[in-house]
Amino acid sequence: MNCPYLQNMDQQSTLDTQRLEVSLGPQHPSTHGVFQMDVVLDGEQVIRLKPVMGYLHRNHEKLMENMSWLACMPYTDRLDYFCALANNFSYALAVEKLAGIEVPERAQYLRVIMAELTRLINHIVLVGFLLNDLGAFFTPVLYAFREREKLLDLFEDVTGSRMMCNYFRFGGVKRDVPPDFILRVREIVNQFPKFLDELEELLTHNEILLSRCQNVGILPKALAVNAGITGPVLRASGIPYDIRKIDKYSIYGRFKFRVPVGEAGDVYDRYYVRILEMRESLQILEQAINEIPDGEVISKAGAQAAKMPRTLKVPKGDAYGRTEAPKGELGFYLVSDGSGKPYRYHVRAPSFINLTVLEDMCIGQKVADVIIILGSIDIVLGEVDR
Amino acid sequence: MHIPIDHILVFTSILFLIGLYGALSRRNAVGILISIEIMLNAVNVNFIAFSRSFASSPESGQIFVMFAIVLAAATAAVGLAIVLNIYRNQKTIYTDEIHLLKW
Amino acid sequence: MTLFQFLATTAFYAAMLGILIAAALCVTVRNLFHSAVFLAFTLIGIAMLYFFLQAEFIAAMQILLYVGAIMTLIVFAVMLTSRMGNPAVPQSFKNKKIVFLPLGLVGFILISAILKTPWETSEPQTAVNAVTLGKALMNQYVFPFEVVSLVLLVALIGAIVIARSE
Amino acid sequence: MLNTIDQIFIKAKQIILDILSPFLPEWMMILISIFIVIVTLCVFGPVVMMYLTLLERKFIGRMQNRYGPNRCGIFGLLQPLSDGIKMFTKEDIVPQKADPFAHFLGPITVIIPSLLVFSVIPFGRNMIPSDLSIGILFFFAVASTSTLWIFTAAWGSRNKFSLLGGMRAVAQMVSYEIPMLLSIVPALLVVGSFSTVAIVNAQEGLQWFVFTPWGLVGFILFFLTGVAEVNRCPFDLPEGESEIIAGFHTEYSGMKFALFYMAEYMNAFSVSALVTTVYLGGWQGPILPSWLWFFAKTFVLISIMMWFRGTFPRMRVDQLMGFAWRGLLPLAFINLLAAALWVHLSFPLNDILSFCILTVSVLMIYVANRKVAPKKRIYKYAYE
Amino acid sequence: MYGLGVLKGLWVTIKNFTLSYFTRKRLTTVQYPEERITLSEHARTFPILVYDESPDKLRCVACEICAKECPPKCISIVRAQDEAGKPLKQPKFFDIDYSVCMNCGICEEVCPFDSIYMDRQFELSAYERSEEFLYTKDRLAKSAEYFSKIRPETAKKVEEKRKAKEK
Repeated sequence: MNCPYLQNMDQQSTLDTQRLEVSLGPQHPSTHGVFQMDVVLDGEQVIRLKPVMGYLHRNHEKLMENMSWLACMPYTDRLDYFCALANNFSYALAVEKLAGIEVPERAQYLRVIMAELTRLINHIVLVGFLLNDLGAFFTPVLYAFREREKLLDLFEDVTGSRMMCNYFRFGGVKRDVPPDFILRVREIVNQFPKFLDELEELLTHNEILLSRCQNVGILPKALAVNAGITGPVLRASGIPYDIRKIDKYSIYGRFKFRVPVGEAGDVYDRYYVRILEMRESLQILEQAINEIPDGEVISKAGAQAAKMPRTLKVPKGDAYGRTEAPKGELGFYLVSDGSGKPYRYHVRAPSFINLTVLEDMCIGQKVADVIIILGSIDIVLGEVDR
Repeated sequence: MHIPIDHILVFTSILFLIGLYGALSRRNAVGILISIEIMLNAVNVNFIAFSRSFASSPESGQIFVMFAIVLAAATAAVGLAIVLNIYRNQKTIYTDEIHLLKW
Repeated sequence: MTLFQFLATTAFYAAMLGILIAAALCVTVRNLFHSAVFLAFTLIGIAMLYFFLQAEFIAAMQILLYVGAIMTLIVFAVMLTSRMGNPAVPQSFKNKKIVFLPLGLVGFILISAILKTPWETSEPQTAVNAVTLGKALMNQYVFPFEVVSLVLLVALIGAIVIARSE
Repeated sequence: MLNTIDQIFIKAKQIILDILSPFLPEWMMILISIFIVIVTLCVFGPVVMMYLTLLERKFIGRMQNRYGPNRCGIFGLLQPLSDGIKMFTKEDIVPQKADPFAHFLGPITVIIPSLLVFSVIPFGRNMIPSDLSIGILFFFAVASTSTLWIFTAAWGSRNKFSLLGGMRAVAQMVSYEIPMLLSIVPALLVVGSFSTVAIVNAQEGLQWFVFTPWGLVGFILFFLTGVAEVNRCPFDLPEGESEIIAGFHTEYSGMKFALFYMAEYMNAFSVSALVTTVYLGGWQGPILPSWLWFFAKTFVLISIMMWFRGTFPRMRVDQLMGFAWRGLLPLAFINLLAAALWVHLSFPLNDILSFCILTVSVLMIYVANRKVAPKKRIYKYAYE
Repeated sequence: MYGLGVLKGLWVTIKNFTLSYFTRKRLTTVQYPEERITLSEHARTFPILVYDESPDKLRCVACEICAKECPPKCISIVRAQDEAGKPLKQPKFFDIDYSVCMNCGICEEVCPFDSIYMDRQFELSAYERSEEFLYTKDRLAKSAEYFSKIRPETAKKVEEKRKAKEK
């Protein structure tokens, strides 16, 4: 395995065991997609680790420069393919900020409900795959998938497709929800805590999990802030930074919910903070279902822009819309020269930025820990490579 | 199952000689240790063969073999530890290249 | 000479032949790891011999201690001291022919002495099972038993101290 | 009537011998009787393995709220057959860099101990392939060689992941062999002989060793170390899929991989068979035929192993070693002491004394490992 | 106590095992080819063209709005002409490359003449990629009855709108 980057390594001085240069990936069973890590091992200890990315680069940002504003929307589903609606949300916010389109009340509530349901899906799937990296033979993943199916069926009825939803439009959402939507969301919200309790009973106090995850891959507070980490990884290191509370974008200001914060910043904290976040999302969903008003689902200008996308006039200028996506702060920086096509379209992908600290967390850990540290950061290659 | 004793003795002496040949002709220290193990085993077979047909108390041969096995384990452990230490400092375990008394 | 005895003796001689071949290979083969594996085969062959000589406990001891423990030690030593995938360096001295001279001499003397002496073999007594061995160990050989455990302890500590990396 | 069912296999063998005896010379008959036993074992081993894989996939499937394989055959009963055919037809690739001799040797030598070990297990009343006077010791001697063969397989395939897997396998097996041997010694102490038949006879009626205090601790110890020795779930580090792909059998495909796969399941079967023989009274049981009792108990133990596989994450290398050296080994020594006391004292006193010795020692070990044991955490909330 | 978490984990899996024999909630497999999940009203896969009476009289008037608006540009339309070369109000060729289409549903939204809608047929495997997935006009055409069968509400709304427009 000749890893070019590691070639200039000095020959090892004392022999304890030979220095192994192992490249984990790109087709490695547990790197969540095509992601390669060149790891220098001394026995089981990791001395140096270099992530190699770009295998899934699809030229997303350049592609958007000759698409109309509406045509970009279905492509945002493909960024973080686990939570399509969260990507739609921040892209819609950015364009609305740029074009100054208002969103009616009912659409705001529908957007919040959809975003929080996506957060549930993302967190349970992450917990499942983290346990799968630890070695639990697919049991937590399949429990998570059992719950996820219910949510995906709901998405299929509302948006038309299970994962590639393409449901948000500038000024609201594409179409109103089926009549029994509120009933089904209420049923999911009531039944989800029971599932979470069962999952916690299986995992949280499991001694093997405790000993494998505690004090592993510690991310100190200072490093987390300097590296620009956002999302549950940052909150697990002890910094209560949640864009829903800071920006209070859309109508998050009306809901009362708490933000869980860890203190050690290791893999166990990142795992448990996400479980607590799921419980908070359920609170938001509870309040959102009770208060959702009736009324139109998309504003007059929005509907007209959706029907005839050519007529959408986006004035010259730039805007940065950001939301608290399940993986962190997902931001869209859009520059418009008034020509109906974005002049510049940049995505601030949380997984990509959270990945920069992977080496600092992995130095000194064992090979088995590198895999679960990577799993705990929760990266999706669609968003990392764009 | 009557096996004349001298057949076994001839066999063990040949085995001993093979071990001796390995010990003398090998350059690699671990190779020498392997050949010494063969020689030790040849001796053990002798013990068992004799104890079966001569000894007044038949189990004395077997006890000797047990002690021999245990001591072989001890020598192997210490021998390999020394070889490892030599390899760490000298980067070689070829006996003809290890000629510095102090490094 | 019932068939059973005929089968047993042929098996015995076959085992002896097999051991000699494995030992010869173990000593001559260039790759050190192969010689370690052939050593394992010789040890298992010798354990089979012990079974034929009705020393079952010793045979089990041989497999358990030699192949289970000492071979693992040797294989680890082989792995630690040879770079993975290094070219096979000639394992033996250039002028290894010279070794055959003393070997032939010693061999000739030894084997001729064995064949000449008249071994009056008495009939083998009852088979020795683990119980008599245990009693002998605890009554007659209790002192060497304790001393051997001490020797093992010293060897263990010595090996750890020498092989410990600073 | 019950006795005939109990001895049905022996009678069947006798019938076959009687049919053949007029035609063949006398010395041939001995060979035939040995040959029948060997053939049944060599057929019984792989068949058990095939249906253990199916049982495991269905059992774990149901644990994960899904059906197990149910497409080939009625309830998926032909699934092992199709797996076997797939294994046969898959091309068996030898990596170019691999050392052909060791790579070829790996699977053969791994399968031999797992088959040899069956010869010592008493499947039913006088249904033991070969009653060696050193039964248990033979089992451990052969099982301990598998460490070496796993390492040859790992070293032979010249690939970094399998080397890591090989090193882990050797380290794990060496450090779990000692508690395993020590957890058996109390039973041998009480019975006084190595032969498995003697051990089973000593557990007459319902006096299984597991009901004695030292027996319970010995059973748990032996079962845990058995699971570790066989590289099955919480200890399946050598082929930790998520980290080092498939550990020591990464570079094997086709029939060679099938041999590794078969060896793993046969080892699991033989270890649980030995646990039933030593601690759960082998084939001792009230009314049912002896071999049925034996298979029922072994089946329960194997399903516990599969239950572990469906639930637990994997332990890391150093935790695995710590668990063995700090947890199981001291307990094994103390268990030996308690069993010795139990043997020498009379009935009421020995149970009480050994019971309190063991509970005190378990608590002491637990306290000694407190600082290592992970602690539970409480989490604060911002924006109350 | 140290070992409690491990035992609780075992309890959860064995509970799931036993319950899977009783409640459907704990056994969620749908045996695909035999049992099928009924797709909902708005489920969308690939676009189709709707016609009223006969397949060659499509509702589509070849205005090419959907071709312009389609993000991956997988629709290609050629307008029909009568002998004198005057462009007619229906397409001569209307191809959708199903292997490029990412079933986003934008063409359905922007079509002013309710002629292109999203079908729900997803078992479309074929042996050969280039020709087989390039759906021509006649393969795309589907009758209005088929459309109202798969999407009853939208078909009803479209009918009312068309009647209102005719009056």
